[in-house]
Amino acid sequence: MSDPAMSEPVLSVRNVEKSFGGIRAVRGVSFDVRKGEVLGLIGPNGSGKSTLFNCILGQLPPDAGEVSVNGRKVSGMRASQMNRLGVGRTFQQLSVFPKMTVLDNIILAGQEHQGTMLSRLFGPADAGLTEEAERLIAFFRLTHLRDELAGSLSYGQQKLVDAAMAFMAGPGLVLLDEPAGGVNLTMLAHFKERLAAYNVEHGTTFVVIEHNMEFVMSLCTRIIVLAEGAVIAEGTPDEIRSNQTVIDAYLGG
Amino acid sequence: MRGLSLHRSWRLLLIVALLAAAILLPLGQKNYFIYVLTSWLIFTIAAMGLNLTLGYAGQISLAQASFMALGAYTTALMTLAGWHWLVSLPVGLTLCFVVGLVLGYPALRVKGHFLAFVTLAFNTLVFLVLRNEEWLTGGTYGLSGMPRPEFGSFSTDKQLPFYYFTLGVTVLAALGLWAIVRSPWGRAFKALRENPIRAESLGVDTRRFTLLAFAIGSAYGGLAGALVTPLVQFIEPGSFGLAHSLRILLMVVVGGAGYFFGPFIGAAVVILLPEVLRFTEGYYLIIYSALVIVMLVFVPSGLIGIFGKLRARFWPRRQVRADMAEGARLP
Amino acid sequence: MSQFLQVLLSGLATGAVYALVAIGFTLVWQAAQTVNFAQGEFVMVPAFFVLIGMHWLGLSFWISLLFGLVVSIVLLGLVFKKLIVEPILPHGGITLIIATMALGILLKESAKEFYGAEAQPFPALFPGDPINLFGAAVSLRDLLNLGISLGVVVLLTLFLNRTRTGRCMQATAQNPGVAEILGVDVKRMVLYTFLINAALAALASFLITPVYLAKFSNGETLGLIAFIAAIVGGFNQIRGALVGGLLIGVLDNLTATYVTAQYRAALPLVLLIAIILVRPQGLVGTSEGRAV
Amino acid sequence: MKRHRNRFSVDWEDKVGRSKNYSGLLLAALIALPVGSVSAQTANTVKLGMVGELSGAGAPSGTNWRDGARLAVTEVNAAGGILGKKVEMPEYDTQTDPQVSRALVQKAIDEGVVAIIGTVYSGSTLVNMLVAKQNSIPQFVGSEAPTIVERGNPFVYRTSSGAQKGVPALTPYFKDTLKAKKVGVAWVNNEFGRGGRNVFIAEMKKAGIDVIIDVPSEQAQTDYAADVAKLKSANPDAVFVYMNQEESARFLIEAKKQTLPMPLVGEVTLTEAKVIELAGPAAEGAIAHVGVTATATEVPGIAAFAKSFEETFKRKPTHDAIKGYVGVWSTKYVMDMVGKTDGEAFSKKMKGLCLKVADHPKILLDTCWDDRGEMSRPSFMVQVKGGSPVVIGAVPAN
Repeated sequence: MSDPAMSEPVLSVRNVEKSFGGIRAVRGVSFDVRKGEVLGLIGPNGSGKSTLFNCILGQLPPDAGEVSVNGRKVSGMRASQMNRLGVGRTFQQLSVFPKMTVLDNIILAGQEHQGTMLSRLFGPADAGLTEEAERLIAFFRLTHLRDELAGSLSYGQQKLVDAAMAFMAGPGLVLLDEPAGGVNLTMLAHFKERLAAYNVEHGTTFVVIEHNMEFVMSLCTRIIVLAEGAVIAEGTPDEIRSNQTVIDAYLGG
Repeated sequence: MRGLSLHRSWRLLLIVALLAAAILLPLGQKNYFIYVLTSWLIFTIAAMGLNLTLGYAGQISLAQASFMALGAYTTALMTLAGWHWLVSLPVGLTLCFVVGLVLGYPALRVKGHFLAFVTLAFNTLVFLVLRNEEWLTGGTYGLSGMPRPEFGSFSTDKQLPFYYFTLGVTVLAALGLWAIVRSPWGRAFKALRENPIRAESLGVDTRRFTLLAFAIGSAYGGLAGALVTPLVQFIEPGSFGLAHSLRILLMVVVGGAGYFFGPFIGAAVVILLPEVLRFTEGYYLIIYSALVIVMLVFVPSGLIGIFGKLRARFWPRRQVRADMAEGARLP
Repeated sequence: MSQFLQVLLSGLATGAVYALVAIGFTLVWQAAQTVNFAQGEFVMVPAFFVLIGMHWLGLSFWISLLFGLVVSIVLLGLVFKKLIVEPILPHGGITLIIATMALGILLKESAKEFYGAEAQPFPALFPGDPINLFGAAVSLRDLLNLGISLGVVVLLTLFLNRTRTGRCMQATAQNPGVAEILGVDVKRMVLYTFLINAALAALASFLITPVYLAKFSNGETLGLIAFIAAIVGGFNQIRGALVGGLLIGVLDNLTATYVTAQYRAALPLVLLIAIILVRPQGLVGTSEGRAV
Repeated sequence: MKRHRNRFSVDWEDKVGRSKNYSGLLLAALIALPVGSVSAQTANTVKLGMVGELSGAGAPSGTNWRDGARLAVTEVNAAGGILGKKVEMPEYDTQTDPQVSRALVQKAIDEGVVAIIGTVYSGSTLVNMLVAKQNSIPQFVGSEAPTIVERGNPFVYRTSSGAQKGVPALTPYFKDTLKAKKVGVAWVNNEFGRGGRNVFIAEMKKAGIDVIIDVPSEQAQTDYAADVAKLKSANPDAVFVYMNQEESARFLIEAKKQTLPMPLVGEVTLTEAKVIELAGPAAEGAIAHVGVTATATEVPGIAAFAKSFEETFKRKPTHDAIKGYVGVWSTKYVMDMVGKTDGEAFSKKMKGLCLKVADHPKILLDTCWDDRGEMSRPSFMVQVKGGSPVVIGAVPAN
């Protein structure tokens, strides 16, 4: 892992404000994420982390402030453009293509980064991605399921496929939206271990939004805590664990 | 691996056998039979296009007959003006492609039944224009006397040569569609159908693929129309009304939406069923629609789906390979 | 002026019937996400039930009406929901759309096979004698059609807002999950909407058939127009269906009179496309709810 | 790489594979079909192919046409058949689809019919008559669009006068009886309505009568308020109404409601029994020119036909029923005269043929065909009085 302090920020959030009606969901949040970091974004229900997450994804235009990825403003950008900019993401709900095979799911996740529209029509059926996809499938230990329809997999396996798709295009930044939700404990340990390994092998930056404290604490290198739309704490997992403001926010909120 | 390639060669053999059957079948048959076979092929092409739009890309369209109309009228007007069919074809296809793109725009905003009604409205609008703009389309009397194409010494004037001509076009159209659905485009279309939001987040430009699904599907409709003109040698607006769009939709659904060979089977059933049920006299439409409802209740994936179910029951899809199942299997 | 008034009033009377059919659409959509492409046939068929009652069973006209209403509610409400909607809805919306299209063909062809292809006269519920209203001829029938449609909207709105069952139905329409938790019998509420839809279709059938005549193909345009009315007005509002129905009825007549008769059928379609693209929630609809 | 692609395409290939067995089944069905459908064309029967609109929008016309033809076949068989052989009449439903009708005429000919009885809708006839012509098979049609006999097809014959004959028969009525100076026309916008409307407008021009308002309406239209309101405010001396049955009835109902004051004059349909039944009192006073009408009961053949039709089918015959009836009987008479079922000979015989009721009673009225297949015979002016059509004048054959 490279030294986070040395490189340019991959993701930069500057004074982001967002209100719905009279409610200020996000109040002037700023932070940077550097290459290779695994940043956790946590907070009690209604703390504004989902709103902020959507601002980062370019889905919600902030009222003020801006979000940039690799120096480019993301507000109003379409999801496919974000993806081509090198941003992968996973979804809170199951988000695979159920009637396509696991291999097809993974190849799809990479094919739009290969060649042009025309070359994708006339070129090879797999856009030359089969081997790469198989490597990724093997990395998540799904090889035995390669030719199964994704919809026939278990919940946890589908979560792995979802994550593998997010990684397929070799993104610099991956946004994980509640990856631990609904996954059983054994699978979760495997999932966490694989994510951490991927981060180490490829130096990919992660931003994780998650409720499961243990998952966040053990996966992330840095954690930002939101409450009532503002950052109330920031630091390593150990620092956050002992932060009185955070404890109050969770117990009081 | 060995088993799979064995499957492949079997399939190839079957395709060749079917093609041979398609070539030999009409020999020595009467004109009506050949005519039915020809219209089966033509409707198969139209249904293939809708299968791309609906079956692969998940966008419902009730306007396929109106694209047949665009293709048919373009071909009719141009061949009547003395152009060769081969010249009129690209004009008709381009027109359908472009109009299909335009019709795709509403699909960017609305889905499902809303889209169904927009396309249905479009179909009816096309019908009204064809009927009312007499100076161009001949109005309710339609256009007649269109010549059948000649290719050197190969004249399609007789029923049998025209059938072979249509068969050739169908095979080319099927190959074209096969190339599309097995390419990364095909994967993107399926992704659009299965989960458009996820597809978009993986870099698939879903807007572009939605429009393309309509445009390509419409061009296939236009191709079918371009064949109707020389087959019937008479076209009028009523032949491209809403009922025909519904008929093509039923072909896709009955055959099996999203299956490559679905349209072939669906078109065969929709065209041949009246023949098979003829002994029931006036009741065949009743029986037919009841059968469709029953099928949708029990096998919504169409007739191919029935076969799939039977196959899964008697011949399991794939044995679990012990070597792979070990080790990586997660609890 | 009298021509304008004539066309306007006739349009309102016709539109009122569209509205009745459109309300049924709206209810079923809200409760079960079901768009019934056979809705037009649902309006065509009840008149034939009445004719069966009169001609085959030898019942008097008013008893036959009651017979027609009951049979409609059972077949087009209960049986439709249990035998078609319930098993097919899990397969997805498009599948259900196609199934209801097939149902439309089934009803249409059955009416034709069992009752003949020719139009049949249908006794009038109300006298059709014209009344002169500022130079426009209006029949009592027109006024009653209009009055009944308005009455149905008022009654339905009262029912949905003021009674316990009505509020349970609304809760079901808005969020079946929450309604279930709150102890609402969701299945029963959904069934009620199907029964109400069938009753409304039967009512519309009885009102229009004296003029439209009983014919197997009557549903073809009616279902489409009613759906357009529902969308134009707003799919998640009962009063939206009313506004849409009246608007289409009036605009259709105005177009035919003052703009073009050849393209009169085009106007509702163009209106539909425009509304869907510009204001999918409809003219009086709100953007919340499940319609969009 | 290649290996992977093989494996990758498994899912899709599966689908390809699944279709196979079904294709096989269908293939078997396809092969079996024509074999099954070639039924015994024994030497003892003559087959006539009834191709008609038994379903779809044209079903009201087509089913009447068929029933008229069925009645005629029963009678013909009772009278010894055609050329002494029993008549069979297989029926083919076009679903009111011209393309299907074309295929079915082909099919009927493949199955050995010696004449085609049908179709009624002009749109269909225009397409399928090409097939009958190619095969030299005589064809009696119920269509009235002018273009049908203008295409130089020697095998197509009408069973009623075309619009270009029937509508002009009305001109003296407008000009001399009604003494109209300005008229209106309300017509249904399909190939039937447009044909009649075009002839009417041309005729009025010739007669020096102004057509001041021209109102097209949709097939299956239900609300005629706008149509009638437009006619009312234009206030012509008379209105020519050219629509199908239910449309005519709905129009009459609305016309009565808005008290349209001028005479409403139609061709054939407007005073048909069905229209009167549907429109009720609103049909009172409507006038029409009728080629041959089931209500012209002073003609003995027509009275007998109407009676046995009602006995057989429990309803009143329509104009289309008479046409189907005449079509079958004409076929019998002409074939018996020719002495064989040959189409070319039939066609030669039909040119300028006149059949007199005295010799051929079931032709109902003295009838002639010209060399294009157009027919002419005496006709009537009819008005609805007291709930039933009454003949108010006879029009000689033109």
